[in-house]
Amino acid sequence: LTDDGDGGDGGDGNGDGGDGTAGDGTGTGDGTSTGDGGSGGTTNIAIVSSPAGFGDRAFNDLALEGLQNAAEEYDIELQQVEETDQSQYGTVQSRLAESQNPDYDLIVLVSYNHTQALQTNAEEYPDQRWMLINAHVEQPNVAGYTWANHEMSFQAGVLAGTMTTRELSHEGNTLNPDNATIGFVGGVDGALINAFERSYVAGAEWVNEDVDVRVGYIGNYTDTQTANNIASSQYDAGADIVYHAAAAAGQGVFQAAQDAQRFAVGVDADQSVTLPDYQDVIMGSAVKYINRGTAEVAQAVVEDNWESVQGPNVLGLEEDAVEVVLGQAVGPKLPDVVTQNLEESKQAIVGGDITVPCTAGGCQD
Amino acid sequence: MVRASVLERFAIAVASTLLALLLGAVIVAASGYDAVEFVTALVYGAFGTISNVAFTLRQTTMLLLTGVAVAIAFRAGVFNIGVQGQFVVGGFATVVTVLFLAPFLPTGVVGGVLLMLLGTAAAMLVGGAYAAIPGVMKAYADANEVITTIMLNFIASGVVFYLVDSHLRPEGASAPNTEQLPSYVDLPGFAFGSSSFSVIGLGVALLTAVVVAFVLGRTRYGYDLVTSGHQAAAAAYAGVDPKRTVVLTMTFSGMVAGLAGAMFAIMILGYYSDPSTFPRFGFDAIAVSLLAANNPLGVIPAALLFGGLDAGGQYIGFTLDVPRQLVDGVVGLVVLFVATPELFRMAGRRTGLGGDEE
Amino acid sequence: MTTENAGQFAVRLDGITKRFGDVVANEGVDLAVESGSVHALVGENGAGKTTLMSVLYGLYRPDAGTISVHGEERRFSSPRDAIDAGVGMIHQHFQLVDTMTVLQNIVLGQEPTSGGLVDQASAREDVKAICDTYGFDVDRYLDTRVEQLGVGVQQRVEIVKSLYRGAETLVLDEPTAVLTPQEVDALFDVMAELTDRGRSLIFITHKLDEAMTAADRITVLRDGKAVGTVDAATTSREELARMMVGRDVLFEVEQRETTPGDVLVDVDDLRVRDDRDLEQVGGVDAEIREGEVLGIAGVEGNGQSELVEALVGLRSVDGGSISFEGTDVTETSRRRRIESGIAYVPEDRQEEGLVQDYTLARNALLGNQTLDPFERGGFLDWSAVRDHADDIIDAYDVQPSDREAEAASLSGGNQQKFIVGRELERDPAFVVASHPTRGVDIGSIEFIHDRLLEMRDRGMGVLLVSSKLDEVQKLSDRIAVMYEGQFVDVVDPDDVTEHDLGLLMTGDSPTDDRSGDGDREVEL
Amino acid sequence: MSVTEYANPVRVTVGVGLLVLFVVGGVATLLDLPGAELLTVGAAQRALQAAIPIALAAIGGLYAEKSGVFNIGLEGFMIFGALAAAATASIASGEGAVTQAHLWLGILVAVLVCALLTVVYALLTIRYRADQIVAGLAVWFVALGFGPFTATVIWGGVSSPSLPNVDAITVPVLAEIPVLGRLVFDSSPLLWLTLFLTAAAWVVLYRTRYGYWVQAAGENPQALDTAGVSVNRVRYATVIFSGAMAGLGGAVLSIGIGSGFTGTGVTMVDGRGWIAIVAYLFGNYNPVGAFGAALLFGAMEMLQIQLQTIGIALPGSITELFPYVAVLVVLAAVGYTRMPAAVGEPYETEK
Ligand SMILES: Nc1ncnc2c1ncn2[C@@H]1O[C@H](COP(=O)(O)OP(=O)(O)OP(=O)(O)O)[C@@H](O)[C@H]1O
Ligand SMILES: Nc1ncnc2c1ncn2[C@@H]1O[C@H](COP(=O)(O)OP(=O)(O)OP(=O)(O)O)[C@@H](O)[C@H]1O
Ligand SMILES: [Mg+2]
Ligand SMILES: [Mg+2]
Repeated sequence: LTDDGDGGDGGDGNGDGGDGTAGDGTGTGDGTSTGDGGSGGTTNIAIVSSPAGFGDRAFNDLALEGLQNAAEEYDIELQQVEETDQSQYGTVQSRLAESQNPDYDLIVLVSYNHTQALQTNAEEYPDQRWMLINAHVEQPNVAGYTWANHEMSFQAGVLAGTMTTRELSHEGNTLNPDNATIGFVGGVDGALINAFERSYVAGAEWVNEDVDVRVGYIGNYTDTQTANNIASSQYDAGADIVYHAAAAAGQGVFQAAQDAQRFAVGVDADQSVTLPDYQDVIMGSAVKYINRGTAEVAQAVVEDNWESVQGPNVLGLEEDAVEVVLGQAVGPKLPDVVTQNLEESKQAIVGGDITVPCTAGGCQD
Repeated sequence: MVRASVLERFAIAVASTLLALLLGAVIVAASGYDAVEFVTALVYGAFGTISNVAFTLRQTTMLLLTGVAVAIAFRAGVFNIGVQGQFVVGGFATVVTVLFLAPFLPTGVVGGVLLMLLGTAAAMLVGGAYAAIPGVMKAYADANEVITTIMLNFIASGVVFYLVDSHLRPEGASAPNTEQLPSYVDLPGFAFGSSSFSVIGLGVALLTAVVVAFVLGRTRYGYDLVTSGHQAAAAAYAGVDPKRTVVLTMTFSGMVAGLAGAMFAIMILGYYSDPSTFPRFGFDAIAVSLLAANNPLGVIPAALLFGGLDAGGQYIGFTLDVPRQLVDGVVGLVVLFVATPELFRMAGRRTGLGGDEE
Repeated sequence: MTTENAGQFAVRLDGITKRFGDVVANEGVDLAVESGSVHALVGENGAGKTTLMSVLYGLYRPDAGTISVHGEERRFSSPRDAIDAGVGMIHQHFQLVDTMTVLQNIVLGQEPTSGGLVDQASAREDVKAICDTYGFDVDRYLDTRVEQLGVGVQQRVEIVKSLYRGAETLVLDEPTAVLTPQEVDALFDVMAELTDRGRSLIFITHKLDEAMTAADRITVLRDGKAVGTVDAATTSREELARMMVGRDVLFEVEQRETTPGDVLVDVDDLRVRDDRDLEQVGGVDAEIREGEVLGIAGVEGNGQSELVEALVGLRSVDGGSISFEGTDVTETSRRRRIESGIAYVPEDRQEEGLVQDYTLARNALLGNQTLDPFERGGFLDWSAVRDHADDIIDAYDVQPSDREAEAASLSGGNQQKFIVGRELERDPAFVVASHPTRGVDIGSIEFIHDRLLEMRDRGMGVLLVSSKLDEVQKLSDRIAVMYEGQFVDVVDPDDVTEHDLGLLMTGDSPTDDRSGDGDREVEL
Repeated sequence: MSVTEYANPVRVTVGVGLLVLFVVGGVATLLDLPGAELLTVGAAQRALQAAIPIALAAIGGLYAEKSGVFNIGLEGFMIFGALAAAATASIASGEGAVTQAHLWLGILVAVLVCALLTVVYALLTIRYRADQIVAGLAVWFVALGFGPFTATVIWGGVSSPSLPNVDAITVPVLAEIPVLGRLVFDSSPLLWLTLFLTAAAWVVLYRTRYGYWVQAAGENPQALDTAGVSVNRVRYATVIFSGAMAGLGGAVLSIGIGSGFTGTGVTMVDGRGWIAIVAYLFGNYNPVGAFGAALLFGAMEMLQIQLQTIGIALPGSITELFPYVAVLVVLAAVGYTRMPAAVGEPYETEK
């Protein structure tokens, strides 16, 4: 306890000077802030977006959704901060941490882009609690949450690898059983998405060693048109299933699937639900429950149970935090072998019999 | 005459900002938000607290440097739309230099200062060289610099991202970020407790503006450059080699843009990352420079104005639930009105509030 | 005027006043142009001629006064109104779109159309008909882009353009400034043809001889006021000049005999290309000695500009060499050439000689920015520059509204005097003067001529390029005639007539032997 | 300035065509690629499709610049167009499904909205003599802000829900023609519209009086003025046209061939407005040339995608730069495009 107090004072020394002059009786608030949640008052949570911004139909929206769900259950006041400029993260973080009106009980930072800035700020503001999505900073006041993108992508590969040599027909969309060609469309060609790609390839190869995977990157997460073009090119080249890891731009892939009358695999959320217009081509989605993660941390703060979430949390197949779900419309038509393969590979991964390439954070080379 | 026009520019800047804010407030109100709160938050966010001021000044520093870079080129009649790209490669050069040389130099203040100087020099070198490309292309291949510099912006961003992500990303990290610069490679905050603003940075920017103003006004090189911008044929008549001047101008402009990159890397970011997530200083700088009539000293107040808008805009983003894009739009309006001094001159004349008869 | 004979005037201006801010460009000007006549308008630079005609053409609205056409009062709010009333104008600077063809230019604004498209065939027919009627050769160039034509043709295009628009009254603003004597004669024929067919002309000129030759009546403007109208047949040069300037003017320049010294500039087989990469100077040899003026006569566009630019270092050469004071300077930069004593009074004072929105002081530095005492170690000494500007203003009788005035606010003559002053004050060894008095009024012409001769007498070499043959003849010690990029002849100014020069300039040899003396060698 | 100043449109187009062939051929040979896999009919079709929005905006932009106003705000107007089209289609359909009629209505409204917005821009640049470069950049900033903002007001997020796009039209017999059939006769009507507009723009510019006036307004406004045609009226018309065309390009992007409006980051327009400017400069202000240049970009983009699909070992972040590098290479090689002499200069008759 003494330890904690010292750290707090030291850290607050600079910040408090300013706060004191700003006034409005924050003296008491400061002292009790960390215990606020427990004492039954309103819990204030801020969420800062990744450079993709909210509305990405991917992890920004999912993370937000989790907090909104929590807010329905608990007395939570939510502040949404959209910041698409990475160089501002340091400032945004410290401005939020210093804020007294309201005094935030938790600041959720979406995506690894916040990591570097948080390394400084977690130390600078030891009384502030942080949740970092997709990375971690080793500090007592940080909860790092990473989802096993590689594991779910492996499963997506299993799905595609299983189906590419099988027959399927749904509302005029078909598969070509004569070749084993599938596709992958990524957002930015970097470590993070490379993990999706390689695990997907590994998953498909686990089913069928001869599978041919066509790969393309858009260069960003917004250009649906390019996503469409890449996917179309892959369908042209014989791919009959394309998996995307391109956030909002991924829609273009589904559109291309409809034009080519082939199939696609969605990402992050069950996209056959979130994008019902494309139900007819979405064979399945690699889903990660970011919303559950943010809700869990929000709950822990409300219930003053920080220890349960503090530290690095890698959530994978084992924790049922990621999985492949089959499409609403197409799923029922898939043969049982799909579910069998998915289950078998899941057990093998959890049991350590399969080593999925890369890590939750990305590929390290 | 000169004083009148300085006053006039100032009045126009104020008027266009006010008009844009007014329009913005109307849009805010029309979209069902509280307009008064919006404006109050904007001002408070810019100047309300010490740390808000620090943030304003930090943005000012960057806009001042990039604005001066733009001003140099525009004064010579060269449209350097590529300050953003030059700034990006400049900052990259700083980080690479510092990371590469740090193991060979002492740690602590001495090493820090040395590394910062070397890193800054590298930034200016690389920024200048990168800007020289469109300069050479304009001079020797008649390639329109507006196009080439825009293309080079895209290319700078793509290549730097590639290099950072595939060659400079530390073991075990997944973010496309380089390693953090050593902690002693940083500018001290002094009066401002901010970790990303330093009075020294602002000082460097101010000094740059003064030096550039001096070069343009008091040296032969500046006379040649400005004359080229006013009237290319007359400059050639006076013995100015137009091709060399284009290349030199772009290089000079790019060096200042590179310096901005160095400040960004050292003072603000402390590492390097995907440039597409960086602020658009290089574009905002065009408006800043224009507002200042491309006068390096005029860039100082212009940068302060835009710095304040930036800081206020960010503050609004996390205090009100007004979408952040609205603030960006309002800043765009300021730029639009700044580009249109004639609107205010006419209004001034009509209302009898002055404005010269031309 | 009674209403009965009002119709005899094609155009009448009554009490026209036009102000630009504080400047009164026209003040109560009356002008009556009889139908079927040529009416000349003369006056010094800035007298208000162009402004008056712009009012007539609907470009400017007068602050006071009325315009009537064939006795009917008209109000023009745009050139369109003037065109509709049958008034056409050919500007000092041609109003042609360089990148469009001659035909497109002629019909611009009044294109015949069929089915929404421009009816090229009928346009062509109409234009051909006009050319046939007046004997123009313009129809040969209908599909040529204007930028590829010489000034003479461009001018005829302008005239055809006006006629195409049904101009009854045609204003010609200084049409002869850029023409050869032959072209001038041709223009006068055209003008006569036009008046014979009932058109009326207003003809602006600085050249009194031309006014007396071509016009029926002459109106003189001074300081924006009409000082009088005289009959061309009964007036004299002296009378006109006095009306224009308000004092007596000397027409003769004293030509002192001088003995040229050593060779100063030696040009050997020089070849130069223009911006379009066409060879404009095709092997020129020349020598210019100290204390000598070499005049170059020629129709514009025969390579004079390129030759001059190559000499002063503004254009790289394609072959041959230039040496100055015994040193090869072919590859030397413009700046080095300035420093080594080559001065240049450029053809285009607006674009090259002055930075229009710089003050005179800043303009005084133009070309001097590497010279002591204005520059030391890269730094400029503005007080030295300002002093220098003051010296030029005083010594060369430049009359700016104030010393901080921008160059653009000076009249053409004053701009020219400032440039001449700046170039000569550098005390060069060699001066290249290109059309040094173009568009300059008589008073200033005298002054500039005197300065150039004074310099020659002090041992400087001068290369003079001018489209005014009288000027070339008066100032030169020798005249080289340039045609299609070469010196076709070098003649003695005292032994040659304007007529013969004109023939040489168009590539013909004078048939009679008055050009004499077997002075035929092209080598200098 | 050199001989290249006179490089005519034909030369530029031929040069560009040769360059594309050269690059494609070169890359294919170097990497020993099967040409058949690289150059598929599908890729050609997509290249054509990718060219549509760029070509539309480019044709508008070139009219404005031909008449003397550099509309550097094309990118911004495209964003507004993309948004307006998606918003109209989605609002018009109410709760029900978005039909083809809604889409066409959306496209029409986008054109009108952008034309209206450009009226303001034209007033500022022509009447109030705003600096054209800065005003154009400002339009971009404003669009980047208010575009996604309006989306938030309408849909509660910066992007629209997914929307259908305009159906392709198959011409019965002609569509059977081997390659051409699939490229042209089994394609989006928007491609035909673009081809038609390209041809029409060419005819108007070079064969009608309005075209002459546009050229004169940019080259020698005074000549036009003294010919009795109002320079500024011509310029208002072309600038408003450029906004309308950029709006059309944006609309095509969002609901013509795309799947709704995406407002994250630099939005779905993603630099195409800038490329449009480059395209018409490449095309030397000739509408047909501009279309050709737009096609070049489409082709370069498809080329890099095809290379990825075939699996050549270049990082995606580098191959994506192909179109930009191509611009630089072609500019350096073919070089000069001659700007109309009076671009950027406001014109006034009488003070
Ligand atoms: N657009 C203008 N704005 C302001 N003042 C002008 C303008 N045009 C002409 N002036 C003024 O009006 C006076 C008359 O000019 P104008 O052009 O009519 O002279 P000019 O007789 O045609 O001279 P020149 O022989 O040099 O062509 C000038 O002295 C000038 O000061
Ligand atoms: N906008 C202007 N403001 C002030 N004075 C002007 C303006 N435009 C022209 N003038 C003045 O009008 C006068 C005539 O100008 P103009 O361009 O017709 O002829 P110039 O320069 O005297 O001779 P030339 O055209 O024959 O070379 C000059 O004194 C010029 O400075
Ligand atoms: Mg298959
Ligand atoms: Mg005149």
